[in-house]
Amino acid sequence: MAKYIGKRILMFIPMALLMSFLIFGGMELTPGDFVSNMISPDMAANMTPDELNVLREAYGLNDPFLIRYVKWLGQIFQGNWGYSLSSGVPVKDIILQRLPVTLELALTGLVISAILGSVLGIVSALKRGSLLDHTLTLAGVIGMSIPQFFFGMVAILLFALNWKIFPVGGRTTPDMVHWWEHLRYLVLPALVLGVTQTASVMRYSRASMMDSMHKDFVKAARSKGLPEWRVNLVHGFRVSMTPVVVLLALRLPMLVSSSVVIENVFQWPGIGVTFKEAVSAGNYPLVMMIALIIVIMVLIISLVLDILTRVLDPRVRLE
Amino acid sequence: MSGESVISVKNLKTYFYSENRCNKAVNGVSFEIERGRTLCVVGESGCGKSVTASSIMQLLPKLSRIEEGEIVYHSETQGDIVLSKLKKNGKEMRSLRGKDIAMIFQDPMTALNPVYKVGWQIMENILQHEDVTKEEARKRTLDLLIQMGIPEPEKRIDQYPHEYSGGMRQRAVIAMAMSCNPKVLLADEPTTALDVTIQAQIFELMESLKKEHNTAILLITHDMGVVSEMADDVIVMYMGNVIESGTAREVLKNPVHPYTRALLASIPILGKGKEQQIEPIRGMTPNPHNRPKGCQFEPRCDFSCDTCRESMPGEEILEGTHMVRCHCWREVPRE
Amino acid sequence: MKKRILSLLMASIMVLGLAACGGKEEPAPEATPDTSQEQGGQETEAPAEQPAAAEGEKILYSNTGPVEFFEVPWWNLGQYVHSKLLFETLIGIDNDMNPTTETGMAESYELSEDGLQLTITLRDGLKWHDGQDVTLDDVVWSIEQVMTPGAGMANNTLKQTCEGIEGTQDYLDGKTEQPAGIELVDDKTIVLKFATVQPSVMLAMSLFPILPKHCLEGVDMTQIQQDPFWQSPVGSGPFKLEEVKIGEYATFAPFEDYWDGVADFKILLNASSAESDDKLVTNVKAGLIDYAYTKMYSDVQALRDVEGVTIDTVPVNYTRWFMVNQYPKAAGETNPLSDKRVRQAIAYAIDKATICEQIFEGAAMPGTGTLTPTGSNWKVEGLEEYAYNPDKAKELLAEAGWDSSRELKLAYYYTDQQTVDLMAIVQQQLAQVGIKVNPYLLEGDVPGQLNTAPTADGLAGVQWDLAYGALSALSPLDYYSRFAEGSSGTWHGPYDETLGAMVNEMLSTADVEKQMATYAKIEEYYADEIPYIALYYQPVWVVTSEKVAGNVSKWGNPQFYMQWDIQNWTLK
Amino acid sequence: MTFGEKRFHKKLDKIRRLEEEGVLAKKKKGSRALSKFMSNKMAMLGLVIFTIIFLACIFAPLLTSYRPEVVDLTNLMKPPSKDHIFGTDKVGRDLFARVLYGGRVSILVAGGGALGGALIGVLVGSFAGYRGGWLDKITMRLSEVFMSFPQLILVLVMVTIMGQSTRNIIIIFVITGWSGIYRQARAAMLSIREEEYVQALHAFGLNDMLICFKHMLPNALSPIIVNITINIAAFILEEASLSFLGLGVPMEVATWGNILNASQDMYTLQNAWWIWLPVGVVISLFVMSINFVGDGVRDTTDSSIQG
Repeated sequence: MAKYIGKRILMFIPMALLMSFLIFGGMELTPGDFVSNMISPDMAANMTPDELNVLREAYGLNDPFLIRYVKWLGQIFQGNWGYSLSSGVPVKDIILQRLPVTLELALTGLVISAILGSVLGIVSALKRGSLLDHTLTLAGVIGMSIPQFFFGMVAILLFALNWKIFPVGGRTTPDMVHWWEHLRYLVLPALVLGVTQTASVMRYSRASMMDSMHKDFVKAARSKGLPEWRVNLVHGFRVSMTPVVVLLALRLPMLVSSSVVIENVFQWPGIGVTFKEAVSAGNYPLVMMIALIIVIMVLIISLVLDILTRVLDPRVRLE
Repeated sequence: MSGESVISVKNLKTYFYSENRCNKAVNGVSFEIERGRTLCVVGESGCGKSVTASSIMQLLPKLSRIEEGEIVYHSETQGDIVLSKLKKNGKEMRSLRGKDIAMIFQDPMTALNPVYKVGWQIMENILQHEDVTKEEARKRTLDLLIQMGIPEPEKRIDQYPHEYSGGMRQRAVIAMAMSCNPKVLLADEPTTALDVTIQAQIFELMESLKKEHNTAILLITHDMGVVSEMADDVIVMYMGNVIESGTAREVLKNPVHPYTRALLASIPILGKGKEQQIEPIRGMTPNPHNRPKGCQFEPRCDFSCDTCRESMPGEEILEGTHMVRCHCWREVPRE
Repeated sequence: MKKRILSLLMASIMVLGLAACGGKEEPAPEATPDTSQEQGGQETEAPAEQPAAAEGEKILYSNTGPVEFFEVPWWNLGQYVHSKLLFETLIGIDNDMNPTTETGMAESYELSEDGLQLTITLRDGLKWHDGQDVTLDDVVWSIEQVMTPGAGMANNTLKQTCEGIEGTQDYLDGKTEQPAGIELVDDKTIVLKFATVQPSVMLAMSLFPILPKHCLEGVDMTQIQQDPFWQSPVGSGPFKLEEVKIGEYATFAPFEDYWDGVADFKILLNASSAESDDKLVTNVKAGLIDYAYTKMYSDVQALRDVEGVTIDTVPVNYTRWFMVNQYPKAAGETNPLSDKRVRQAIAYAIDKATICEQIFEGAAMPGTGTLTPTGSNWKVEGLEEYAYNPDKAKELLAEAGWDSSRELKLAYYYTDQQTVDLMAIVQQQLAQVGIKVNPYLLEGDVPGQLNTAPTADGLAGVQWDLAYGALSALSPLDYYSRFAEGSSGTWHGPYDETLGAMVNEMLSTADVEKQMATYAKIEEYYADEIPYIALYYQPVWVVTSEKVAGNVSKWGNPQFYMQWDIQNWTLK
Repeated sequence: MTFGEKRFHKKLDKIRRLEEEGVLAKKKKGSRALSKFMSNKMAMLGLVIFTIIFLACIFAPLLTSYRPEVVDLTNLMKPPSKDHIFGTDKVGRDLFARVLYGGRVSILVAGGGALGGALIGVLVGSFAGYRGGWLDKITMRLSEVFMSFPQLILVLVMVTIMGQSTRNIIIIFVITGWSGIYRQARAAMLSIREEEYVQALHAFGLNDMLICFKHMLPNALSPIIVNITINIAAFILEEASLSFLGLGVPMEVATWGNILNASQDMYTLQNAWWIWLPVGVVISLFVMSINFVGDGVRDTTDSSIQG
C-alpha cells in the first residue's frame, strides 16, 4: 500500500508542473496586464503611456515570458511564494488565510452531500417504486437543474431578508469571541452548496444500493435470520459505499468550482473569490499559486478518497 | 417416507408479480421433509424448485407472495409452527432462519459478502442466535472449519472470500449454515458451480453431517446423477407442479411419468460407449406467462391424449409412496 | 402511474414554491416603480439582524473596507471612507470644495496676489495615532514624495501642483537636499513658492492628506502601495485603526488626541470596492450599513422604500460622455466624425431626456452641449442643449454627406447591466437616423486601447470611433484642461488653436473670477464644436440609516475629502 | 395488516384477476429497449418538455412578433400582459422573445460544447481504448489533468485569455468537456475489446479503424449518449453561472444566463418577479427534461434495474 501511495505522490509533481506551465502560459496570453488593470480607465484618461511604462518596469512585467516563469518557479522551490502584485502581501499569507475558509465551506458541502446523498439514496433504493422514492428522485433532479447562484440568491432572500433566520453573508464580525460563533454564517452557503451536490450523490448511491440488493450475499444474510436493518445496512450499504466514495472523489473538482460561485453570492471571504479577482486583475503571482494549491489540494483529497476505497473494498487492496 | 417429518408442505401456491404480470411459479406443491433423510427436488430450470425453497424460508422477492397452501415446521421444542403465516421478516421467522432452518446457495462466488472476513460472517450467525461471547463463537467457527475439512483454519478464518478457492468457499458457506446445528438444511444446487471432483467432496460432507446431526436435507438439483447418488426421497417438478414423487428406489427403478423417463434417458451412462442413444426431450419449457391449459408437459409429451390437453391430471398413488400425476402413464411402454 | 404524476407535482410545487414565494411575498407594484408600494410585513420593525454590539457601545456601519489593502490616499483623494477617517488634509475643505480653516491641519493659510506663493501655518498639538507629533517634516516629505517621477499612486492634479514648486528639477537630480521653493519659516509655518502659476493650487492643497514620514521614510514611490504600512496604516485623522481582517471588515476607534472633538462611537467598515458595492442593498436591509454612497441608480431604486433609510442626491463633477475619434483610420481618407455637423447630429439623435427619465427616473441630468454638469455655478446657461431632434440630425447628416452604410465602432468598458442596456438604447436610436453603431466591450489593456496617441503620419492610434466613458473632475477646470497645448490628454482629434489658446489663458491664472470668465468663453465655443459629446451628468447618492440621519444637512462630494466632521456625530 | 400491506395485497389481487382473465397476455411486444423507454413515464415527459422548448426556440419568429433586442422606453418593467406574455425587462424589451431567442444561443452553446466534446472524447477515447499502448497512457494522463482541475477555474482562465464571445465559450466548453466522455468511451472500449466477436473480426483480418468504429462503437453508444445528456445539462447551468460572474457570453447577446443575470440585484428579485421566474423555470425545466431523457436511456440499457 505504501508503495502505491508513493507512486501516486510522485505522479503529482509532473502534473502540478504541467498545470503551472499551462496557467502561466494562459495568464501570459491574456491581453493587458496587471498595470493596465490596476488603473481604472476613468483615471487613466489623462495619463501618458510612458507613465504606465515606468510602473510596468517597476513590477518587472517587461522581461520575457520564459525568464519570468523560471524566476517564479525558482522562488517557489525556495519557499518564497512571491508577493501579490496589488497589495504586496506575501501570497503565502493570503492563501494561508483564505484557503482554510474555502476548505471549511467545500468540505462541509462535501459532508452534507455525502451523508444526505447516501441516506436519501438508501431510503429511495429500499422503498423503490413508492411515492417517497419518486418524490426524492424528482426533488433530486430538480435540485440538480437549478442554477446555483439563483438558488443561493433566493435562499438569501428567504432565509436572511424575509425570515431573518440566518445572516445575509460574510463570515465573521468583530464581536465574535468563540470560534464556533461564525458557524451561523456557514449554514446557508454550505446548505446551498451541499444540496446541489446531494442530488447527484443520491442518484448514484440509489443505483449502486439497488445493484447490491440483488446480490446473493444479501439473500444469504437474510437467510441467517439477521434483522432487516442489519441486512440492508451492514451488508447491502457497506458494499455499495465504495462506488459512492469513488463518485465523491470524481465530483471534488466540481465542488471547488461551485464554491467560487457560492462565495461570490454569500460574500464568503474564501480563495475562490480571490482567485476570480486575481485572474481578472492579471495578478499572476497570486493566480499561479492559488491554481497550484487548488490542484494539489484536489489531487491530495482524491488520493485520500482513493485510499479510502481500497480500505473499504478488500478485493482491490491486494493490487 | 419412513422417518419423522420436520417440514410438511401442503398444496403450496407462490405467485410472482414482477412487470405487472402474474406468474404462477409454484402452483400447488405438497411434500414432507424428514429428519435424517435427503429429499431431492429435481427439474429443469424455471420449474419452481428454488421458489419452493425460498417460500419455506420466506425469502421471496418483494413483488411476490404465498397465495395458498401451508408450510408447517414440526419443531421439537415449540410444536408445530405454520411458517407461511409468519410475518416475512418478523422476529419469530428470523429466530428460525439460520438456527432451525438453514440455506446454502448455488454460486459460492457471490454467497459470501466480499468485504467481510469469512470467519466474521460465520460468527455473525452464531452470535445472532446464541448469546455466547465473541471468543466462544470464534472457537466454534474454528471447529466448524476443521469439521468442513478446510486446511489451516487459524489463517483461513481471517481471510476474505476472494482469497478462497471455489470449493473451499462452498465449504465455508456450509459451515455458516451448519453453525447452529439446524434441523433442516435447504441446499439450492450447492455444487452446480463446482467441478466434479469438488462436487463429490461436498456431497460426502453433507452425508456425514446428516448422519451425525440427523439433519433433514432438501437438495435441489437438475442433475439426475446427483439424485441417484444422494437422494432418499425424490420429487420431480415441472412448471410449478410435482409430477412424480416417491422414494429414490421407487422413482429411479420404475419411472412412470413420461417426463421422468425422458430425464433419466437423457443422462449419458458411463461405460456405455459412444454409440449409446441419448434422446433429448423435444421442444422447450413453455413461457410461464401463457401456460398450456391442461397438463403442462402435454406439448412435449409423446403419449399425450385429449384428456391431457383438457384437464390437469390429479395425483395417483401407484404403490407405497410412489405418486404420479399423469392421465396416460399406463400407455408408456416399460422397458 | 398515477403515483408518478402525483409525486412530480409535489416535488415541483415544493421547489418552485420556494423559488417563487421570494418574489410573490412583496406585492408586485404597478409598472413604473416610483409609485409608492406597500413593503412586505417583516421589514416594518427596525432591521433586527444587527450584529450584537458590546453592551452600550455604539457602532456605525459603513462599507469600502479594505479588500486587499488600505489604498494610498494620494490616488483617490478621499474616495474610501477609511481615508477620511484615518488621514487629514494639509488645508481643510468645505462641502462646496472650497478651502476652509475649520478643518484640516492648517490653522491659517495665505495665497499671494500673483498666486505664486502659499504660506501655511499648522495648528499646534497635532498628533499621529501612534502618539508622535505631526511636524513640518511630514509635510515636506509628503510633498517630495508626490513630486517623484513614476509616482503612479498620485492624483494628476496633485502631482502637477507639487511639480510646479521652484527647484523641483534640481531636487530630483539630487543637486539640492530639498526643493528651493520650500521654506520653513518656523516650526509651524511653511512657505511654498511656485515657478509657474498653478490654477488649482488651493484645491490641490485642500485635498492633500499628509502621511507620517517616520513610518514610510525611504519607501520607493513606485512600490509604495506594496509597503506593509498599508496593511494597518497610522494617520492623524479623527479615528484610528482598532482591528482589521483584510477582505472582511475593519473597525476604527475614536482618536482621543484629535484636536477637533472625540467621537463616542466606533466605526465598522465591511470590505467592498469603492467603485461599486454589489452587496450594498442587501447589507443596508440587513442593517449592516449606516452610511454609504453609490453611483448605481439601481441601488437607489431598491433602497428608496426601505424603512428608516434616507437617500440624498449630491450633484458632483461627473460627466458620462462619448469620446470621438476624429483621426482618419486609413491613409488618404478623412474621418467623417471630424466634421462637427456629424457630431452635432449624433448629439441630436440620442434622446438623452427620455433615457434620464426612464432609466434613471429623473435622477440623472440629460447632457447639454458642454461638459459642465447642470447645477454647477461654472455652467453657462442658454447654450445649445442638443435636445432630442431626429429630423435635425437627419438634416445635418445629409448636409455632411453621411454614408449610412458606414458602421461606427462604439467601445465601452463598464460591465454593469445599466451600461449594457444604455448601449442597446443608443444603438437603436442612432439606427433610426441612419447611423449604424456596433457596441463592443473593451477587454485587457483598457487604458492602452482608450488613449493610444496617433501614429506619426497622423492616423488614428485607437481602433474605436466612439468610446463611452466618464471623467470625474476634481474641479471644472479639469474638463477643458485636456484641450490645452501639449497636454497629455488630447489624442482623439487634431489640436484646436482657438480652443487651446482660451484654455491656456484660463490655466495661467489662479484667480477664480478670471478663470470663470475665460471658462464661459470656452463653453460658448465648445457648445458649437462639441469635440466630445456629453451624454448625462450623474449625481452621487448618499445612503444613511436612522442612526446617522440628521447629523449632516448638506453633503460634500463623498468621493473626495469633505467637511462632515464625523467625530462629532451623535448616533441614535 | 398495516395500510401499506393492505394496499400491496389489493394491487396483487387485481393483477392476478387480470392475468387469470387472460387480459394481460394480449399485450404485443415492440423492440425491448424502445418499449422500456416508452414505459418509463418520466423519460417520456422529459422528451416531451425538451421538444416543446427546443421547437419553441427554433420557431421563435412564428411565436412572437417582437425582436429580442428591440428597446421600448415607453413601457419598462411591465408585468406580464396579453401583448407581453412574460412582461418586459428594465429596458422595455419583450421577455418572451428574449427567452426564446436566448434559448437558441444557450442551447447552441451548451449543445455545441457537449457534442464537440463528445466528438473528441469518443474519437480519442475509443481509439486509445482500442489501441492501448503509449497513446492510451498519454491521453489518460491528459484527461486526468483536465478532470482534476476545477472546471470553472479552468474556464475562468480561458475566458480571460480568449475573450468573451459565443464562439469562444463553445470552444472552451469543448476543451473542458471532452475528458468525461473520453473516459466513458475508453472504459466501454476496453470491456468490449475482450468480447469474442472482436477476436473473430481480427481473425478475418479487418483493419483496426473498421473494427474500432464500425463494430465496437455502436455497442458503447448508450453510455456515451447518457454522458452527452449530462454534459448538455451541466453546460446550460455553467453558461448561467459564467454570466453571473460576468465572464459568460457578452451581455448584449440575449441568452438564458444573461437574462437571469440581469435580475441579480435584490430589487428585481423582490419586486419584478416576472424578470427572473419565467426564465428560471424554463432553464430548470429544460435541464430537468434532459436529465430525465438521460435516465430513460440509461434504464433501457442497464438490465439490472427492472420496472
